[in-house]
Amino acid sequence: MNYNIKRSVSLYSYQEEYYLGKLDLEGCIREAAKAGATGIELLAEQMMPNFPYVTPEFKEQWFGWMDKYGTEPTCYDAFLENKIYDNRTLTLREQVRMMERDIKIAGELGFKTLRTLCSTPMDVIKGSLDCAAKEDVKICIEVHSPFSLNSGWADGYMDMILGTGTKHFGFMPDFGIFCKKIPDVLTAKALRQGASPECVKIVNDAFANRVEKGFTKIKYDTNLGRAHGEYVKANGMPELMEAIEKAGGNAADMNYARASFNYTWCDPQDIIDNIQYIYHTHAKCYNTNAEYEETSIPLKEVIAAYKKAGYTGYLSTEYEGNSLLNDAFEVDSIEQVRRHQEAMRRAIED
Amino acid sequence: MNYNIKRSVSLYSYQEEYYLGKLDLEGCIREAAKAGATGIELLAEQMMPNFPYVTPEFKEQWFGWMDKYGTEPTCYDAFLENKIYDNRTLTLREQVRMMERDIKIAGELGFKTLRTLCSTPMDVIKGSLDCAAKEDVKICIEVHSPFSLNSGWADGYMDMILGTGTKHFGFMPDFGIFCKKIPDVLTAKALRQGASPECVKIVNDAFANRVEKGFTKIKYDTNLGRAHGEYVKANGMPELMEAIEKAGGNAADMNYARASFNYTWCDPQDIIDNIQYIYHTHAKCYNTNAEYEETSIPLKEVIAAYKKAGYTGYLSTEYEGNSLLNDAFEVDSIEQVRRHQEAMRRAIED
Amino acid sequence: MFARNMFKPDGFRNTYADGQAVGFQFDCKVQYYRGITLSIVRDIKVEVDGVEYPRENIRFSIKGETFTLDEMRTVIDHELRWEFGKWATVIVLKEGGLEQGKHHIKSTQIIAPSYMPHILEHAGDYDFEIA
Amino acid sequence: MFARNMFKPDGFRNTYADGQAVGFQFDCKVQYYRGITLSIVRDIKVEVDGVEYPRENIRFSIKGETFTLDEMRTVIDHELRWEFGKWATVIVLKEGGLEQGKHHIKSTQIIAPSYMPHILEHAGDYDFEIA
Ligand SMILES: [Mn+2]
Ligand SMILES: [Mn+2]
Repeated sequence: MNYNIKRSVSLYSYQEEYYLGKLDLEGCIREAAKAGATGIELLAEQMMPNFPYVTPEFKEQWFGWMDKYGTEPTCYDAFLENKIYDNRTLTLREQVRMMERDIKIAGELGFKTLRTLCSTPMDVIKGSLDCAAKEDVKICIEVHSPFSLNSGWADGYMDMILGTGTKHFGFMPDFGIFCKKIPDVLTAKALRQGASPECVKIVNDAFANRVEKGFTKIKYDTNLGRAHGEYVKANGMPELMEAIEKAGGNAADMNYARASFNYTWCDPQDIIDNIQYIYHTHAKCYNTNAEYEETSIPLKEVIAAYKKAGYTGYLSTEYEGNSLLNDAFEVDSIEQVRRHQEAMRRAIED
Repeated sequence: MNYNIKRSVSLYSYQEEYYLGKLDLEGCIREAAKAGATGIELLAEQMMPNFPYVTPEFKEQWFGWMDKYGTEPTCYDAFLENKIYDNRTLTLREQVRMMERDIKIAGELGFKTLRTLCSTPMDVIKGSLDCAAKEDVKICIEVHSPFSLNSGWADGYMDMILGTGTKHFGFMPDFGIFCKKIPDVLTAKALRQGASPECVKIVNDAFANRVEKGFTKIKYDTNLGRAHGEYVKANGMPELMEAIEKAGGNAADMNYARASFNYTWCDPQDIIDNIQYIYHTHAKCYNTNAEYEETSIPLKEVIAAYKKAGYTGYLSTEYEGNSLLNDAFEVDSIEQVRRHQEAMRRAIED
Repeated sequence: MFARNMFKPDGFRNTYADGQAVGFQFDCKVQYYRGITLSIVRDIKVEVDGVEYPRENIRFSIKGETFTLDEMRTVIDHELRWEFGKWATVIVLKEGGLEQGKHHIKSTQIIAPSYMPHILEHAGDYDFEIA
Repeated sequence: MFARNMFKPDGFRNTYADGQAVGFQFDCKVQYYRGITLSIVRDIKVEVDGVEYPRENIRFSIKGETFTLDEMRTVIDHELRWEFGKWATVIVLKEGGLEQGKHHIKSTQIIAPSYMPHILEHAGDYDFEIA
């Protein structure tokens, strides 16, 4: 059976090759297209020359590349630099102006969605909705681990959507919320840095236990630090740290234990429940093996929920394994993206 | 005989009434026209709403007023806020961008000249010449007392004009360089503040002596503080301060003595010598009496030089007496401007 | 500059938050001959009945935004210029506010236009009453 | 982030002014996954052969402009972004520069993206030679 789920690549995936000068922007687009994607997601602050100005030359190049490689723009990843000065947070109107700047760039380059971070104040989102409507760009808050749908946190946004009736704000899950295992490349890195197999086992078992009994979800709180503190506590971080200490864990063990709380397992049913408000998806991946399996995220199970929900948006590969390898190895993002796109293709078309 | 010297009013002249809410921008333009001026000079940072943005509404109003009152824009007075942050001076490109911003506003509002301050770095002027040419706005450095034409300071700019061949940079004298006497309103204020008639006489005599034997001119030096320090020393400030001290002068006496160095007498021949590069003029005034005489500046003598030189630009009334009165009296800028315009008319048409 | 007219006669009052007087406030105009970018305000000093309040207690409020003097150092937003002849509000944090009755204020604006060799200090005095 | 590739191999040299070695310099890339506005750089630390240089001696040079770390706090100019994957030059003032021969550097970039709960610290090491 065929589903109208489309595949995109976030060029974030190629950051290692871009940083090293092995791929330029066109090269990234070309590789994404070669991997089978028809959508391109961009971090303008990462790869767009002259950011935040879209020069006529760049615009022409951009749409030229879209034509040449048979792709279309999907999501524009924004960063709201609202503490750009060290002595204050920008005022609401300064923040809204910055948000609108990004929405306009997104609109000008043909993006249909704009990723905003969970640190974006609600009033900034509300203040930008008119601009988003005018540019026909949907602002999507990234549901990034440890945040989740069907949570007190998500309710805060759902209230706003229902209260304003906006069609230009919604969610974009990041597959980091569907980790059934800690990425094996993270474990390998921890061991390289001196973590002990004993402590690693304690951390992995605790993670499996959280997956088994379900994570306690994060609350909506404008104080994100506080929300996060309560979240890790409720999910057993203090007990785990204590266990590591008892086992004589070193700094690498501690780091690994702490890092394990960056990964979450949510019920894919969350996607089905919220599908009406999901306009884009970061198909985060850390390591896809030669058998086309993402080693921490059960792609088939997650994508089955998207299929069941009738999702017609993009799943956008966001490869983030490079920083878990590049202390010791060469990174091959091109191959990782290729494998992940193939894995998604199989899961969608299966 | 008739001369093609035109009369303008800088709306700076009405600052007291504007500050107090007695005149709005249209009121200032109306009063200038009533005083007989056909040119309007503006400090956008003083009276233009939404500075530095020219809204379509404002632009329409602006040209509407010009039509209604039979006036045309003459000079845009710019301020280069190149130390807008307290931790650094703006970079050259930031400064050029700010200068170009002002040149574009000037161009959009129909001004033919732009006043820049003597603190503007030469490289910023040079970097803005293309923009000035494009907007057909002549950047004019204000020759403000104690600076003067035919001086080491002016030579610095003349070298640039000749070196670049630019037609979009020149000078605009401010009549504060043609003070034969210290403004009587300054003297009166000093006395109000407790200066003694004896010390006032010492200061006035010293000034008359400087006028008599001629001022030592200021040098070109990118360090303006140093140039100014050398200038006041060469013109006898240390000796004057010593004399005041000997005479038992108080703080008000000292202030009056120091302030006397803000006024200069230059030979009006300077205008004739440099007329090719003079595109606008601040007809500074402090007090014009009921007999239409500016009490410190010999208007007829100065304007005679402009006539002899064949000047075809504007003489723009810049009334600055308000701050010498408003500690104790109501200010009537409208009447002061009216008198000064009439005094200039007589001097021109005489 | 315009010391005789820098204060708004009916702008003096105590400042309330959640029904509590947390300070007092007044409206004033910039003591310069043009509007300014807030970042060039170096200091605003307030002395009432001979008592000078510390810099940390001063808040500056304009067009709906309120800043500490330290925060103002980087406020270059064109929408928040202190326009020539327009009122801005200075709030002074002081538990309980000022007592009812007559008071005398002296406030000094310290401003640094880029092209001035010296920083500008302009003070003004005023007698006011807290109702 | 990219510690193994943060230094430009042939960027190490002494810095000369008027024929005098006034310090040394190296080129490095931003240790983050996107380009940044200079104002969010909180610190750049440099340690050579175990000697750490004071913050006041550090200069950051990009696209023809050179700043102290304190000046950088307000540099939000879009033309001066430290773009992802592009070199910037760090200059360390040190009379006479470094001696000819082999040296070891450790440099730490301290950067504060607005949305991060913690300030980011990323260090990298490198062996280099002054010719
Ligand atoms: Mn993501
Ligand atoms: Mn003038």
